[in-house]
Amino acid sequence: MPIVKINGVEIEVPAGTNMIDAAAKAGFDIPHYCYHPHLSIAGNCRMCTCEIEAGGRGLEIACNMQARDGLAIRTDSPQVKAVRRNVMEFLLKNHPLDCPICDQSGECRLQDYYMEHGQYESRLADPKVGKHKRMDIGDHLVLDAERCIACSRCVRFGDEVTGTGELRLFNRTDHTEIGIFPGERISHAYQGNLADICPVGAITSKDFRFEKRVWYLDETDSVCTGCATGCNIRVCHQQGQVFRYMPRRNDAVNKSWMCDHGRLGWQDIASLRRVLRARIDGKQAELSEGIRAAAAALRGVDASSVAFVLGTRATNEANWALWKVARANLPQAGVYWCQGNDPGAWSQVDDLLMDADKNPNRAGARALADHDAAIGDGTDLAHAVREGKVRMLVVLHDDVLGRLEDAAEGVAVLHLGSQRNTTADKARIVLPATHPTEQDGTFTNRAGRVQRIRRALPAAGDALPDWQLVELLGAALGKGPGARDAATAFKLLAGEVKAFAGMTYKDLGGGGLPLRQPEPLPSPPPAQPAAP
Amino acid sequence: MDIPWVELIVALLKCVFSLAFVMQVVPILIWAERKVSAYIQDRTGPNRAHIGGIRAAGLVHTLVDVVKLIVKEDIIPSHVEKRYWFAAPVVAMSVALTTFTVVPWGDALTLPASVTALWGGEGPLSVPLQVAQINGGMLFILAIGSLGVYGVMLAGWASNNKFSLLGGLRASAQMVSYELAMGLAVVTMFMLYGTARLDEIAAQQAGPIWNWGVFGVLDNPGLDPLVLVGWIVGGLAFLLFWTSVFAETNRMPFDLPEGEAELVAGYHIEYSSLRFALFFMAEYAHMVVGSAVTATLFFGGYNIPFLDGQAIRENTDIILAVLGFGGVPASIVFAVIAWRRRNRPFYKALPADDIRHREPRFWLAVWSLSALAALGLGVVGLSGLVGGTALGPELVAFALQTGSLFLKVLFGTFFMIWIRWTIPRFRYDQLMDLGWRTMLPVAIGTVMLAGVWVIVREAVQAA
Amino acid sequence: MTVPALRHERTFVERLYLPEIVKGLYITLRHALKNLFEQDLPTIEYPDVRKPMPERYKGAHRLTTRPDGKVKCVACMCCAQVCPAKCITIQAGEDPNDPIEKYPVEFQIDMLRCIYCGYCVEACPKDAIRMDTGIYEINAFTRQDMVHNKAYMTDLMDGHKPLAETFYRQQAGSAPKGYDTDEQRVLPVDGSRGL
Amino acid sequence: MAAFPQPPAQGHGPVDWSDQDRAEIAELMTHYPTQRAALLPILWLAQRKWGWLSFDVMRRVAQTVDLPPSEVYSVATFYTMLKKQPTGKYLIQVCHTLSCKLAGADRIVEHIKDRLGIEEGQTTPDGMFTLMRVECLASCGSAPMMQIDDDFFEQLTPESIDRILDGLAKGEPLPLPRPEVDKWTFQSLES
Repeated sequence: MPIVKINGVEIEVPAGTNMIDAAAKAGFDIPHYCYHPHLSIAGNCRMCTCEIEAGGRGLEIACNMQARDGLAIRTDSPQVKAVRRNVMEFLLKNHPLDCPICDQSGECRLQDYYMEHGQYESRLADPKVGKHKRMDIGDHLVLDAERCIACSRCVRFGDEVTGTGELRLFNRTDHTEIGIFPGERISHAYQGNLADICPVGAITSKDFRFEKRVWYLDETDSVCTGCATGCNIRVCHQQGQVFRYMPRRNDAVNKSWMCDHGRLGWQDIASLRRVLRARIDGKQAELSEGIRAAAAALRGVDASSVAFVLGTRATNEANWALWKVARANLPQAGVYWCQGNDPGAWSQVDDLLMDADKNPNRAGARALADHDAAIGDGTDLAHAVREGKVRMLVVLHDDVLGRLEDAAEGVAVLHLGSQRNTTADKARIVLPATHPTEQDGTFTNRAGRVQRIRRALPAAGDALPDWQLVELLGAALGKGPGARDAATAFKLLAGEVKAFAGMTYKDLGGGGLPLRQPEPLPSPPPAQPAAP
Repeated sequence: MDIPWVELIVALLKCVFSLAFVMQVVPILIWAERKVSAYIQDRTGPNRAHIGGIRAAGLVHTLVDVVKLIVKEDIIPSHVEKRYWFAAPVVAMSVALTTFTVVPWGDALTLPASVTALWGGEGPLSVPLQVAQINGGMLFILAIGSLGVYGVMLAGWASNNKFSLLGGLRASAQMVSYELAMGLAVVTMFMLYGTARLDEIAAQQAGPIWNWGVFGVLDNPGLDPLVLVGWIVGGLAFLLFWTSVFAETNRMPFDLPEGEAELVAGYHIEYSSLRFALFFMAEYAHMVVGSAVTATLFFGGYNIPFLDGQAIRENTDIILAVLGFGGVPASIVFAVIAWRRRNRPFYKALPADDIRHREPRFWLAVWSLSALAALGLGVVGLSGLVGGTALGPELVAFALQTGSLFLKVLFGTFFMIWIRWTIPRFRYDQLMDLGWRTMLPVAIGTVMLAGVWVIVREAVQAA
Repeated sequence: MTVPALRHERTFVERLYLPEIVKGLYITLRHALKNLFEQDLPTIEYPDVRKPMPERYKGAHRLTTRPDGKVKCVACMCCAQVCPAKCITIQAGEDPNDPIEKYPVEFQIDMLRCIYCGYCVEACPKDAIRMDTGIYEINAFTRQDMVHNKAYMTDLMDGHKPLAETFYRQQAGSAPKGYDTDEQRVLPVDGSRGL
Repeated sequence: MAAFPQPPAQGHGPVDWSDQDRAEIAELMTHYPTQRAALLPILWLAQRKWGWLSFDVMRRVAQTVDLPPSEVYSVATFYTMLKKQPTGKYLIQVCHTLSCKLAGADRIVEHIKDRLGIEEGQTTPDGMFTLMRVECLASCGSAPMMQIDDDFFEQLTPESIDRILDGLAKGEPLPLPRPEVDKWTFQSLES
């Protein structure tokens, strides 16, 4: 691997590494607008200009420079700074000063770099060139062409990621203007990314428009639960309220993108379909009463007629805990995992990110089933129910009844979940669980990658994290799995189940780890062509 | 005086008069306290409340205060010792009022036969202007005055509150301590006057100003060194007595029983509404009585200097004329001042329809009427109509002498107020130190000096 | 470091105490008599007479408006951000008919929390909030009423002149310096919430 | 929220190539390695066929070369010779860059404006002439000059302009471009 020298610091990087990335690895931040790690190099903003000390000469843009042996650059020389100042002056020449109403302010590269490298005195004598403002260009996007600095990131995104190519730069020179062909609209399912990659406030999101200044937002790393892909996200929230999801870079999963469906997933958190209180026979009850009633109900029936159903929407910790509870307290009871798909309103599928399987943890539940051969799958459960062997179902975050329909008539159901569905509505006892943004845990995505979710919000209502609810149920039955917190639960799980062997939350870090015995799931249904 | 019911009615009238004398001064004092303190501190003092636009320099506030104190909620805390707690303000107030009974406010009023004949009396009737003519009048004051400590103690103890208890303790210790010096100062004056009857003491001070007790009650002025000794004796006795009066009335700088800084409000912290008002008034009543006694002992009582009762009765008409014609220009000056005040920036700042614009006109009218009244008085004096009658000179003498005492009382109370806003509060140990280690020895010395001086004076006079 | 307290050694006359009392009495009496006869007190008889406020006095906040009557504020939250008392709450909204697309749907200042530091005025990029009303009588019977809202703070502005100025001119004939006083306006002075 | 400006009402409506055009396009495509590269000549072809490039035309071109219409629009707006608005029968483009400016381009423009009674960028009411002031047309040696449609008219004087425009107004064909002065000797060719 070549060794490059950045500001005198030597660092070894893979051949062909972009120098902006190499510098970042060495701890130097090279300002840039048009460069994006997951888009092609355009090299038109000139902001990343660096001085070459060895292995070349003069000033060159870092984004188009590849690491090679003997290359030495300097990112902080007076010349470089002068270039940056001049570049900023040109970029800002026609940029409107509407930061007070611009949603980007606070996370705007223009603002950041201006404060760092800007020339603070305006030399502008002529009026600024006016362009189109506030254009409705898509279902989720607003375009303000005046704010554009023509970095062409969005153009490249349209060309290279979605392949739709709606956005272009029109006209010439200082009249260059970003836009779409008149009469067209952006309609693909990845619009939010355009707002994300826009380094300035030219493209902003309608859903987040004017909702909050970004500097008020706290950010918690998590994983999207919209489908089995498990895109890495940042939950942006303030005072217990989520304002947006943002994709988080994970080259192994979602690069820097996420779909609009997942992006708007936060709207479910406060929706009316949440389960907030325990219910016993349709009556609201205290959570502790609910747990006692659940334990009493489980003890009151023949253990062999009880079926525990691991959830594909529950965390690995909770599934493991439920399995442990079943095995420890009711050894004769059956344990199943359901492959049922609960697509919900959004059934769109493509070969980019959106998976046909809308459950975030199917692979995790399956990993448990692989560990314990006694865990039956959905077909086994359906058989058992139809044969009348099952008198009581314990369901974790799953809509079993919605799939079994009439077959489960007369089966008492104990439902642990966060959202109301057919099962929750028909269940005898419902215990409230938290939304994924309200708890710690792990999900395993379709490729078998174990990724962490983190608690961003306080639990709504009486809800408890999945694993804790199961833990309390186990304690009420006599023996719980014995986890103090999600981290302990995961540690115990990792110590027991081979697929997770040796993993800890610390190891998972931000990017997650693949299961130890990677067994890719059968590929999803044939992908539909990308939206035109 | 041989008709019992006449005697009864006269006694009753005198009681009412003495009560009224004290009680009517109290609101004035409350007002004066506020106004004087304000002026001393470069403030304006009360000036907001008004009746029909007339604010009367804040006097209306006192009235409003009375109404407020009467209609306020009377809070009786659950933890108080109710019997004594109820009794305390009554004790405080009644003690203050009782002591005034022995203070004379004029020499005897002689009702002529023509008047007594109305109810079938025989001959002229001499009415001493004093509720109770007690032989040991001054001793009565000392006796009753020391009962005042019960009011404070009862309030402090019965309130069941550490602050009030401390206040009551302080009050009792302080009163007991200062009573010693006060008693000795009074003893000095007894030796000078040779009597404890206050009416006699007052009568002895008639005539020229140097007959006043503060000058050692001396009839023959001159450059006799003995006179100077008399001044020293009288002056020292006055200082001791006056300081003790401050302590007895719990006034600054001896108001440690209240001590806002450390005791919140001291012994009356738990009282509200009318009960608090009783304590409040008792303090001012004490001031009035203290001033009246001081005036009687040291400043000629009801006597007008150089104008004893006999002289007033003989020159009634002249006095009336001088008063009347002297009052006319004074009233006119006040009227002019009142009228000029309408140009003050304050009135300019008021909206045109503010009723307070009436004020200058009101005072102009008042002072104009006062000038007319004074003119009338002067004319009456000139006409000689009053002096010629039997009752006229008696009433004029009564009015002038009572007014004289009233003025002396007012000055005394003003002085107390003045002191209050000048001198800071003592520390408690300083208070005790002053009482026991300074005032008591000085008082004993004064008594001894007075004894020597009385003997020497008699010897000199005999020679 | 210890500094010994300077103690004044009392002279004999001072230790007699009485002469010092007389001195004190003289001083207080001098004040009392001077004030009684001259009536030239520094006290301002407040509700009737008002002191003209300095031009830069930080009074109640007002929201300035554009010529078309809309508030200048664009809900950028700079004031809310800089406010050390965190008393400003703004809810932003979009005005589809205005080229300045963002505006405050509601703008509230909790005057009970406000410490009148004026940072909001300094921070405002649009000159939308000012504290130049000179109004210092900020009071109400309920906590809710102490929260000034957008409508209230906009009404404090009349034309381009703070109401306070006319108020003071009418009250005391003394408008704060710097305001032009040509125009006569009649305002109700009934102690209502208006001022 | 203001919508993106819709296509102007003025346009061509649905348009399509004739068979001859298709053949020409097919032939053009063979000149280039990618369809995208053939965009410029096809746009040129379209402008010749329909007079100017309306959004309808551009959409048709986009379909032809299989590109997003936005890219066609992007290219069309880059080149000033591609007309995005309808013009009169004759498009008069007067150069006003340095040489022409020094040689009196302003006077030329003023003269044309007076004569035709239009401002720059406008079309005469009879639809005959559109006047534009443009940047350098690369004929500095024969300044001042103008271009009518694709032809240069150089070393202009008000008289020569009058002559040219009179002829055009009468319906005569566009005269051959003919310099008034010999390019090398600077002598009048009239004489």
